Amino acid sequence: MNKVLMSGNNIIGEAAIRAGCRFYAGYPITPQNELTEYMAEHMRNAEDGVFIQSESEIAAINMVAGASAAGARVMTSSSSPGISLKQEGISSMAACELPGIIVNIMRGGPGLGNIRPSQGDYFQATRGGGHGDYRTIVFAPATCQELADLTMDAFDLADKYRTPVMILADGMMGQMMEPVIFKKPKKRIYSDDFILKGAGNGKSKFIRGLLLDVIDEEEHNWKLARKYSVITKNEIRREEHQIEDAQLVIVAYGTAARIAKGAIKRLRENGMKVGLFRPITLWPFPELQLRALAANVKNFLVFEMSTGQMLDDVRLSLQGYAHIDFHGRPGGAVPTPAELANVVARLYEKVD
Amino acid sequence: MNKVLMSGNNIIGEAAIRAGCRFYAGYPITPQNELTEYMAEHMRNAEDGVFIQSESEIAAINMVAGASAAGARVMTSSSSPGISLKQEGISSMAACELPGIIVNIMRGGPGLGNIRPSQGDYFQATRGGGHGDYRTIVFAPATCQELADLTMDAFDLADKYRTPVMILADGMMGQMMEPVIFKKPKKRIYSDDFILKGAGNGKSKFIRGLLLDVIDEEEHNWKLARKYSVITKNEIRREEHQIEDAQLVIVAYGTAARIAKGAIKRLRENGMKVGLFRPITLWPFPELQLRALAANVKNFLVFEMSTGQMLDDVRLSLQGYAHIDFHGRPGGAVPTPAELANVVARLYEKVD
Amino acid sequence: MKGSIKIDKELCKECHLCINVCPQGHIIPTKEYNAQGYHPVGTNNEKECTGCALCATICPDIAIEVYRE
Amino acid sequence: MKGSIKIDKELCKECHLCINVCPQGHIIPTKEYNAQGYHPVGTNNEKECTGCALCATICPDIAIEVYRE
Amino acid sequence: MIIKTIFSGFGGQGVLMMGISLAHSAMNKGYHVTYLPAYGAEMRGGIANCTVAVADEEIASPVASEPDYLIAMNAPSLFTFQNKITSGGTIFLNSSIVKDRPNRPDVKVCTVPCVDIAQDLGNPRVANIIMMGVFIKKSGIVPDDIYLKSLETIMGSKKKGVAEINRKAFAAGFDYLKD
Amino acid sequence: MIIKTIFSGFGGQGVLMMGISLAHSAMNKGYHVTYLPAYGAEMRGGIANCTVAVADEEIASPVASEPDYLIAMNAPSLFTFQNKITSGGTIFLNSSIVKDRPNRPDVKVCTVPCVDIAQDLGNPRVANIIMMGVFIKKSGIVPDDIYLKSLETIMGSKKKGVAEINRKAFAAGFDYLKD
Amino acid sequence: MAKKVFGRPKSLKDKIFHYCPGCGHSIAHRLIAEVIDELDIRGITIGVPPAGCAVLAYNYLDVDMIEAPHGRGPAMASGIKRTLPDRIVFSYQGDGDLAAIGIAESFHAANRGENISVIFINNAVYGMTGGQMAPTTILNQKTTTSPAGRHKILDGYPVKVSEFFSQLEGVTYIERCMVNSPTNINKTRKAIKKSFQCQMDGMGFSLVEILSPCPTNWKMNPIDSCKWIDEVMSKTFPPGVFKDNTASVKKAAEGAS
Amino acid sequence: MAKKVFGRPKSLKDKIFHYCPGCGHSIAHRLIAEVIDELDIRGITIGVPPAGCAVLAYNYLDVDMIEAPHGRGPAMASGIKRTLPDRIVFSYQGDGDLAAIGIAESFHAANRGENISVIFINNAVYGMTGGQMAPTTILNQKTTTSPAGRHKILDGYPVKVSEFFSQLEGVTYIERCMVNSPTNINKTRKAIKKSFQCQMDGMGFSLVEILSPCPTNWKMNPIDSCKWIDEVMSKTFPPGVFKDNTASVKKAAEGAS
Ligand SMILES: Cc1ncc(C[n+]2csc(CCOP(=O)(O)OP(=O)(O)O)c2C)c(N)n1
Ligand SMILES: Cc1ncc(C[n+]2csc(CCOP(=O)(O)OP(=O)(O)O)c2C)c(N)n1
Ligand code: SF4
Ligand code: SF4
Ligand code: SF4
Ligand code: SF4
Ligand code: SF4
Ligand code: SF4
Ligand SMILES: [Mg+2]
Ligand SMILES: [Mg+2]
Repeated sequence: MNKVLMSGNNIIGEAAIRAGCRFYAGYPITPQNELTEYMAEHMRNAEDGVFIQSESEIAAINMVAGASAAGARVMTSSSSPGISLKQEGISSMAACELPGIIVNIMRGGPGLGNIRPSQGDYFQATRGGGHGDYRTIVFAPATCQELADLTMDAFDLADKYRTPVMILADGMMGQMMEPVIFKKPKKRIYSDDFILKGAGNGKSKFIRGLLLDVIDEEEHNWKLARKYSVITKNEIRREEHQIEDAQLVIVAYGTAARIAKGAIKRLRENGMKVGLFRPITLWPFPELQLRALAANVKNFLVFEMSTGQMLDDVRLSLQGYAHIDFHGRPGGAVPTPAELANVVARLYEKVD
Repeated sequence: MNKVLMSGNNIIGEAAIRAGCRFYAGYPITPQNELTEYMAEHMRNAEDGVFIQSESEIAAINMVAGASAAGARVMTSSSSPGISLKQEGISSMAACELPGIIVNIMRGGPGLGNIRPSQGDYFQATRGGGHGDYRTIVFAPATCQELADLTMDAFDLADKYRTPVMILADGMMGQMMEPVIFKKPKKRIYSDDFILKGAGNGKSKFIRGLLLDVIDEEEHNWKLARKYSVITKNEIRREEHQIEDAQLVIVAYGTAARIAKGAIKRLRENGMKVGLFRPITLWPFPELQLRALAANVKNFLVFEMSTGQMLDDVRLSLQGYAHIDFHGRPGGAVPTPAELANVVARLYEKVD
Repeated sequence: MKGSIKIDKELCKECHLCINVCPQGHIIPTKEYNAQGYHPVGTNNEKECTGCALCATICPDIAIEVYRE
Repeated sequence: MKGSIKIDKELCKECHLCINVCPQGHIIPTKEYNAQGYHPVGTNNEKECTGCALCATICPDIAIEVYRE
Repeated sequence: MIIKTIFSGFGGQGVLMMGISLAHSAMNKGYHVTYLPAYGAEMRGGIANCTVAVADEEIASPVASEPDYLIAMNAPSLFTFQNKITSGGTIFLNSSIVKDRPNRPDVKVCTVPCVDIAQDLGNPRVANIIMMGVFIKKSGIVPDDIYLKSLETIMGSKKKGVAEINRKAFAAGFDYLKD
Repeated sequence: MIIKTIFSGFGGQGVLMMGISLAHSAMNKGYHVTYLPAYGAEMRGGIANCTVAVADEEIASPVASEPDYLIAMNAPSLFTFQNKITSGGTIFLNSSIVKDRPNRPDVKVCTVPCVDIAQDLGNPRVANIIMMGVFIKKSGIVPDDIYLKSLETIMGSKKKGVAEINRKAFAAGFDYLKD
Repeated sequence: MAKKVFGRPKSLKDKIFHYCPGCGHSIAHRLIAEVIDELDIRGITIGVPPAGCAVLAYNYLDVDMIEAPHGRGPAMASGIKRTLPDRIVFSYQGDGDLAAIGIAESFHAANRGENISVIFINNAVYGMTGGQMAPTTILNQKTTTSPAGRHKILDGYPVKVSEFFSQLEGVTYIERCMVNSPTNINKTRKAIKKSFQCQMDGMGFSLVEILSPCPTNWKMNPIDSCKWIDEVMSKTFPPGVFKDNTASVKKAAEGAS
Repeated sequence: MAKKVFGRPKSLKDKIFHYCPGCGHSIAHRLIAEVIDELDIRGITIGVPPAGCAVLAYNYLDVDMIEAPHGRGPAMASGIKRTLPDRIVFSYQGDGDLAAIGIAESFHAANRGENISVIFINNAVYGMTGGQMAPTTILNQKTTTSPAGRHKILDGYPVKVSEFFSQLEGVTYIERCMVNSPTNINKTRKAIKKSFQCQMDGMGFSLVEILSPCPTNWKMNPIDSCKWIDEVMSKTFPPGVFKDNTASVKKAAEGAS
């Protein structure tokens, strides 16, 4: 297949369509508009493809839930404030066990904030910003190629576990262009018992999140919890980069991880043994994998484009076994590799 | 002042009005309807009191934001799904530094769930279910008296720090009646520089969360972060109950903490030295206070009416210094003290 | 026309809408309880049923079946 | 009526709406740049301004002040 | 001392009001109290119930692991709660409606045909107050005068005359048990 | 080898397209590339810019700490970015518009009156392509034929004739520097 | 032998309704089931019940159903219908659901002319949550959140959904009916049938508004509730056909691709 | 000496608009400032700008302002106005803001008859986010999300806010104007003034819809944009007064408490 130069937003759209996504509903918001626009142009050309520019983010998530229940592969996308509005809907999809992809191309926040790349929605994405005990799988791609690959994988996992899956990236990932090769999508595998297509001559079915009986609702909660354990066991992904001899490991995801790679290059050129641990699934978080590193590495630096959110997960993972520093650049600030290298170099001196 | 027997929902309403709340907007949802209804009846009787039954939870939070900007003490209330819908608005109020009280009388979730008492919204409340780096102070009362007291305090803190404050309780707290004495509210102290009343002959002002300039937005994020540090330093509240000689400490908040107290009574009657650590502010979480306990106590049981959310904060606090068990009853199940006592007794045996 | 009705007493919720619409006065209250805790309605055999089905049409709980000869 | 206009070249965004509405043809394009990167409009002193203020009324950027004698 | 009581019945039988009136009078007697309704407003039908705890010290939990008393105003209430009652506890049964009897030998049963008594009084709606008369006497948690005052306070905003009817109903219950 | 270039100018000057065309041609030459626009769509006005990285190995970060080249199509771009350029780097200046010159002695400057050249060609809109001609020649990142092919691919969907004009503009730029 | 002339429709499950005595939801459910039977579309129908007293509609209607978050039924129904254009999709909604929290979704589904049916139960209160003021609460009506009666200045006016939505170009058919008497109930059945038929013919968005008694929250007995609809409620919400483009849309549809 | 007959209104700050050349927002801002000057209400006015190209309106209008989340201006304005009933409160909104994401808040603020003014900029696209289809995009109009033109079946119909909102009882005054010529601009100024005056007189909700050029996203030059409003856009959205109850409401208000 050919290498093409595309922006992150367009790549998500193209990968989704190739993966068999046939229903997209969304509402414009910067910096993810190109994705909505890509779908507007290409979805209606795809066989049976449906594109709806919904009246709001809330309508979008519920349209997508409906289409998912009717058996389509579905996606919606937005950016931070719009994702906040989808929280009830995401919670509801999780409760009803409806597969679907939610893309969050994060911008600076809170509130209207700005439209620069940011990572301030980590908590919302990984803890379930909606109400109740649920989780969504969260992918955090760091390159355009990964954006393409993970988008396709997201559909497979959503079907496999009947759960909403979030792709969490930021304005930089959305806008940036890189060459990309679209892999061949897997055949869709899913059990369609839950799908509503009309009862035909058979028994009618229903899908619901309301379980007025406490025993039912509690059991449903535990059922979801068991599912989340299985996901945690099977689906963790992470990248380890130059950690073999590392004295200090940077923990970063997405755009921040790229900047970190740039910084590491500089640092290594100056003889500093620095590595990178990059969670690719933010939930489930690669907790054990990170803790394993602490056997050899005693110093970690969490670098986030926020005031510190993944930091909690790193602290939970390391459980006091290693020293953790934090460097944050919230509000849309994207530091250069050089800047980060300076920060790390200062810490590295203390390490030695 | 007289002792009166009132339900939790009504107590919040009465305490708010006494504390000078003059603007309430809300949308019905069980199990907090009595609060909305109390406000409908009593707010319009209060001088200058405004009650609006808004068209939705989203409208409510934004009405409240507007009234807050105009200088009123404001409150809105809802339950889990409705609180999810308010997330964009809460994030926006935090960004604009607008004081205001948000009451969440939690029910079973995710999705429509049921209307039983539950504690599944801990993450949403404490991590900011909305987008971006912000926090809200979160009070978790466990008795009706505390509901009255904390509601009044919530208004004071909201003004003091110009921040939304959440009162997080559950259907049981909302429905339950206990005798209560309303304390005398403090005089409202706040700087009104930010309040919009029309510019008069002076300079016009504006309130906004949009800071297109990255440097401004980043600085705004750090400014908020500094404010949150100050709150963390000054405003942590917790109760320690029979921990002096405790071999095992239950960590629980709100309704769960009450059940825990009942269990502890039974356990102590059987000679088991069990205590309770009850966070009253869930954010800021009494991290250091809890860690301090680990000097003497090596076994903790986190008990939540969820599949385990505060558990993260307890793990973050204890940092591996003590063993942590978890007992959860999600989905609206409210265990009896006896049941919990059994669970604890089994663990206690292992402790010895 | 001659008709008859069959009341499912377990379904009835004592709303009395049927009594109100029956032109014949064929339906009457009773003092029994059903499992739901309601007093289901019964028939008054002194008044004849025409099978007009007005009662069944308005019965919210589909407690009435109507037969015609 | 005799009038005159004062164009604030730094405010002008080269939309040419003023040119379009001026009944006198008093306003014309220029080749200069302003700090915003636009070519602000100028006046053509061969055509007389009546001070009708149509240009100022439509100017989105309030770049025109109008004077009358 | 801590006493926990569950009141349970159909939606329209006024069981929540029974619980509130007990809680209120116990408060006025100076006790610590909690009143906890089981809540079903988003669900039509079904049974209503509430738990009242009365104690001379702070009440840890408003939830009753093993209530001392059960007032069962209908059959489903009996089935639902009879196994929760503490050994040696008492079940008050609305015997006008409930034909079944508890299957536990270790609890006392007090049957009160309160609907019939109410009908005799000409007001079937006060069956619950009659039951309260029996309960207040038998349980001895609060004196009858304090209870009646609370009842009046609670019903206060409603029409006059009602107080009189309630007093009579209460008395009928209070006097029902001669022992 | 890794080369980072910033293209910057007013919204309408086509600077993003300059970056994309470089990235595309470098990709076709077999390099690793990233193209990163600075984004301002929710904000009218202001300057547009983008960063292109070209390397013969995986590119860690698409953000340029110290770019090797700056193409400044207007004055604000020069002011904003001149201090970021790596020592020994080159600034390409649209000297038709920008009268100022960089205040750093350690960077090379290449002034190109690309708007004037474009006007001479009868098409002021191709100033950016002319500048690319100069840049491609001077930087040597990709051969001119590969670049021109990419340019055609990118402009592909647009009207015919445009290709011809672009080729001419590119040639004019490519030939502008005789050295 | 006696012939059964009235019985339980096939498309209703054999369950006791959880609704209060005299509740209009029960009647509306039965009518929908009857229409589904008549049109023989049980096997291809997908329903979307709301948050509201009818949240458990899937316990009764024997067709595929998916519960929507409060107010979002029309969005969900749009998603389903676009995915399965040959299924019959309806959204069932209360007045709070449709006209308060969900007004955006209903408005825009109607405006898009989604080929779905909306069954709209107007009972002038929020039934499920205990009788609060609804957008359709009439002026001066007392509810738990308008204890002194709905005040036009403070609380605004009753929202006339049928009148209002008829203005939208995307809408094909709208009728307001009542379920307070056998005659009106039969009219309502016809309207529901027409709405489903409209959809089956690909003619676009239709809505049937049903004035429906809520004796519990109106604090009236069921018989008085039926009277109140006649004597009071229907003065604010007059029954009738507010829009019927089925004839002209059919033509247009035949012309289009 | 020459007398200045046209200059910058006092209630505008001395800042360069960030709007594109020929953008109607700039004109609308100036008109609001002129009206505020004329009515001498700068000191008691509070404005609520939207998410949209006008998000930075507080940089220009020299009155107290608070930014609303996208679409929620009328809710926020309601909160402000109820708290400070003697201030003049207006919400400024684009078509996406008012009629898409914010339709519920606008609808219900109007229905409640909130005593506020809504200035509604209809430019038939989402300007700020780069020209996507808006609720008011006209049929067959090409936008970035309707690349083949708005399709009535797939995308629904242009929403006629003025026509529609006029149906609401809570609404006192609605007019649709245009800012594409000096004459129309002067009419628009009058309408805005009337709306503010309506509020000052306590007469309730009013809305001024302004057809406003967005040359950037229409991909036309400013002059053609003005023409397009005349020749195309105003055919779907005819200007005019859609409701004017100021006379009768005044009377009623005098009668009420
Ligand atoms: C987001 C959200 N807000 C509020 C509720 C609570 N709620 C459930 S149904 C309902 C309104 C019911 O009224 P209506 O739609 O008129 O239906 P009815 O019960 O009267 O048939 C409300 C407010 C909810 N479930 N979800
Ligand atoms: C919750 C949310 N969703 C989406 C956006 C992105 N957004 C900002 S303005 C806007 C629409 C702008 O269109 P319009 O309201 O017509 O205003 P215009 O720019 O055309 O004046 C959108 C979708 C946002 N800021 N917040
Ligand atoms: S109408 Fe039906 S439910 Fe009502 S009383 Fe008659 S049989 Fe019973
Ligand atoms: S069928 Fe007609 S006559 Fe017979 S009981 Fe029913 S209403 Fe009366
Ligand atoms: S004032 Fe009138 S005549 Fe003078 S320049 Fe302006 S439009 Fe032309
Ligand atoms: S109308 Fe104003 S901005 Fe436009 S060209 Fe004329 S002076 Fe310049
Ligand atoms: S509350 Fe009203 S709408 Fe709900 S079931 Fe009862 S009568 Fe019906
Ligand atoms: S995009 Fe359109 S609406 Fe926005 S500033 Fe530019 S011309 Fe005005
Ligand atoms: Mg209703
Ligand atoms: Mg617009």
